Amino acid sequence: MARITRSLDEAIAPIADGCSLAVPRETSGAAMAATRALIRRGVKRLHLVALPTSTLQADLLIGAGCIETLETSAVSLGEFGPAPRFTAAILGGTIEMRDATCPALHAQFQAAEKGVPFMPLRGLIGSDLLPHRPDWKVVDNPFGNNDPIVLLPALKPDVALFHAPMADREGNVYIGTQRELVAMAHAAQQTIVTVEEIHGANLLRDPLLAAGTLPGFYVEAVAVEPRGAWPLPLPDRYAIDAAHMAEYARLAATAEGFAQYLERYVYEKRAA
Amino acid sequence: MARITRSLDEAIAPIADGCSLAVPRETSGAAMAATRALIRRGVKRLHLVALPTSTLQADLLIGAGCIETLETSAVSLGEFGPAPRFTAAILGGTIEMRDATCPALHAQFQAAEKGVPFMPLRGLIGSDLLPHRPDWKVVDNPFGNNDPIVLLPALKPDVALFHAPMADREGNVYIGTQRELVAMAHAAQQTIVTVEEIHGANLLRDPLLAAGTLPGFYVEAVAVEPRGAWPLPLPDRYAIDAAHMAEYARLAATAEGFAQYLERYVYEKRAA
Amino acid sequence: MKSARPETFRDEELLADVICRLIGDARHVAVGAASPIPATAALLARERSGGKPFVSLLGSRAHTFFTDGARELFDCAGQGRIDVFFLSGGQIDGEGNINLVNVGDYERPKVRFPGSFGSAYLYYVVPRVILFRVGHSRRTLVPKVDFISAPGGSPDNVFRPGGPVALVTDRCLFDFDRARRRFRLVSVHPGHNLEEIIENTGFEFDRPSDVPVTPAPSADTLRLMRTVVAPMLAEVYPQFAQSVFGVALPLPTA
Amino acid sequence: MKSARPETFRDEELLADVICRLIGDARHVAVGAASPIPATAALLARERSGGKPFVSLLGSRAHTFFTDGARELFDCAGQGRIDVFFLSGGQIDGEGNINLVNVGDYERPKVRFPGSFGSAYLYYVVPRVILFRVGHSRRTLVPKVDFISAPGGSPDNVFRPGGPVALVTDRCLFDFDRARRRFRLVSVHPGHNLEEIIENTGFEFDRPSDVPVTPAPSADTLRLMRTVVAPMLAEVYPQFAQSVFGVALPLPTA
Repeated sequence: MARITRSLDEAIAPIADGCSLAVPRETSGAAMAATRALIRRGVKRLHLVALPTSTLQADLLIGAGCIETLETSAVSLGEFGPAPRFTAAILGGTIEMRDATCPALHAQFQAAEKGVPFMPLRGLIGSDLLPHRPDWKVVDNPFGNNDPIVLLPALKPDVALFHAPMADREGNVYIGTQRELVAMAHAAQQTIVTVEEIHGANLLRDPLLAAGTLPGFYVEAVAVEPRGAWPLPLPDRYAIDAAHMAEYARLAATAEGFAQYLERYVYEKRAA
Repeated sequence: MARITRSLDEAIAPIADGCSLAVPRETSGAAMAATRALIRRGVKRLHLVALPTSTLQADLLIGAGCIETLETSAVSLGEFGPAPRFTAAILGGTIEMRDATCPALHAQFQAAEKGVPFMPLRGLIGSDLLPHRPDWKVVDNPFGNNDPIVLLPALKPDVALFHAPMADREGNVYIGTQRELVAMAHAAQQTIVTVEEIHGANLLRDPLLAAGTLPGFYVEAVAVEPRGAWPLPLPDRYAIDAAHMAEYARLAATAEGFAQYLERYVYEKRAA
Repeated sequence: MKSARPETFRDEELLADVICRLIGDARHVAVGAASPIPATAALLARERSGGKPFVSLLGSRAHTFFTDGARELFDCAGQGRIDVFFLSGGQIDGEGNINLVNVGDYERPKVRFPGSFGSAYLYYVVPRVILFRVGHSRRTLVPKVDFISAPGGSPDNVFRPGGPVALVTDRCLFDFDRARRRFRLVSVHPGHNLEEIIENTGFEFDRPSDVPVTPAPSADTLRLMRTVVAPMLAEVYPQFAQSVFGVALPLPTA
Repeated sequence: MKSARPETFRDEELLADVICRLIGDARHVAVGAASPIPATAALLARERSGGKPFVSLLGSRAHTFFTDGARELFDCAGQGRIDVFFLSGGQIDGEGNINLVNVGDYERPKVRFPGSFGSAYLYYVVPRVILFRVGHSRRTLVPKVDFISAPGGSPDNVFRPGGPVALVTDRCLFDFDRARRRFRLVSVHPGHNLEEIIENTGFEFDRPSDVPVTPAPSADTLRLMRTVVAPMLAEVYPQFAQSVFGVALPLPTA
């Protein structure tokens, strides 16, 4: 089934108000150009699931008022400090937070990937995460003896969104060693990908490339966005834009500064 | 931690009498040279786990009297007919059979990979496999309502053994898209690999190769055995030796013919 | 009884054509191990419709998109992303139960088959499973299988989006009524007849008052199969491609 | 109070050296997010012993062997193949409980931290978890955490091969008695003293009658850290590598 790339705005069209949207950690390829396009479009009430953590991407979407529920294990700006809009939203009670822990999110996506209703996970018992997650259950391990274990429900997002180095015209996407993106796409109803560039030949026909390729079968749309992860890094392609991140951290510390940031870098469509 | 390759007999030394040994399906890289070496060494009472099926490899080991327990979803010679020594052993009651179904074995290895005691799986209920597998349990899905589901225990073999196109001197092994080999190595206590050749540079340093590489961290030993999957195929390298398979099917139809086969192709160390 | 049929196509070609029509407008057809005729049908369906459906042949490198190892077939089915799959059985009974394990008692079998493969899962989760069995006889199509690798139906409270839709044999085509768990004769292949079907089928089945003959494959279908599909089959089924379509065996070295 | 310490090394260098000694002869040390000083220590441990242990730095491409995506760290720990890991907390209490979530009530917090990361799993399954916290004060080292991201100990029937072995702060080193769930002061860093530790620690702890001073890093260790380890850190911790070791910031384009 031949597939064609779309414009960025066409590609992100399935990300509807109120949908659940899965995004990866900063170092696996965050679709930041797409994120800015979503903010410009004014998407609302997203249930954002960051697998397993997020940085600028979640903070921007929160600050721009796009998020109703946030499900992840941590949000910060890493070396650039706390995530200011995330912190403000939690303290202000303006988003619903579902605190998780990294391997729990991985297990929940894997449950959806396997078509099973839940996945067990060690740990967690005695953590205060548990009483705040009524969707997580403690059972007695049927293979043990007085051995409590947590069961986590499958997590099947409406849309998965990430940025990758390249795709081909069949929609096959090269993800390299970022294999949680495969689990994410398998788990999601639809997967939308932005890429640096189109690879001229079919990625699956080259055995070396195939080993790092998510098949186009799982991909709804691809949009070409060079430097589409900017200012975040893309593995093996470019590093984080530290100066920009420092500027963001400084501006986003206040609501006014954040509004300035949006004006300058999101609504004006300015990018590196 | 620098690693060195070993001779075939040194590499397979950890496969002790009575141990549980995991091997892959025919099309993912069966370590047939190593299998012949095990037979020559006279390994006994193996608990062979074929993920998820086997052909010549299981049939040879059964015929040579190396197997006490066989755990897999199917054994045949594919286009070359039934697996004669497997069939004879089952009808003669000389091996213990644990009949499985392919996704159950995958799930059991994944449970070991994740360090969880069990994994749920759909299907199975109403199959006669279930009453013959007391180690598989049916529970009521805690997230459902009157919704029975099977739980499968983690399967953690003593040794995983397979053949791959190449490894480097750090023990990193290129497995390409045969990713169940990764789950197998993660699940096993030790992993032993035979390869066609040694790749001169570190596989993990090349991002394209890294995407299809099992890290040497998980690998106990590597032995170089060119055409080490013969007469079975190796993906992207060589096809099955159909003439040899037909000869095997013919000879192995009787105990006497099988003994001739062993004499000619295993004890004489003759290979293509 | 085959003399009444014109010798312009082979049995395998007719069966692949029948299966191809059953595939219909699926998005994704997967074919498991040891299934050369279903593989022919799936590739034919893809060629007939210009690249739809996606086809995944187990054991193929060229005709599959899977890159996540041997488990992706099952994960993909669990996600509801496989529409059509094929299963067979050493025995198949009138309720659609299939037996890939043994004849006789499990502990002391009289005959042993290879094993259940993925049937005990895929039969439950793939919406449209096409059963396929050559050697249509009272030995293979039995009143009740000796071992249920996978049942033809399940109680209402068992998660089961999938199951059998049809049974294709070398003599005829049945479809399957899931609610009643019963086969119904749809058509008899050219050169065969109803009496022969009744005589050689170990289970009861429904049938229309007038049983049609299975249509022969068209010239165009035969051309596609022989010239386009056959060479593709040789990768996974070299013996079959050679004996049915005369494709030369591949060399053991690539 | 830092004037008593010779200015031949930086705080970060001392702490990395302390942690490096705690790592001991592990086979595999993994370092999570936002942990530049533990990362320095792990790389230092590897350099000191000629390539042992394996080191996995989260977020690094060069200093990790993981090829199975973001979940491999956790799977690897679940397999029992990670010997040492590092955790911190917005608050840490005297029972080894860590809080990475909030101060105050969860529903109406006064302070929000980033979140629990992988702590609610790794603290249970990694045999030797080293707690690390700069900003040693009664605000960070508290009698009881407001939110338990991960507990310092668990009941006997809870699967828990792992847990805390030590707490390294910018003032001192504690070890942890798992049976008693209690910290014990091991040494006070150069330039600090026992009275200051007591005054700035919100929980009770054991201590020897005579508290030693933490040994300063050797000249060889400092050389290794500055010349070999520091450039490696810049990939994941460019700001840290620049501010502590003067490594130039990488350009945003590769």
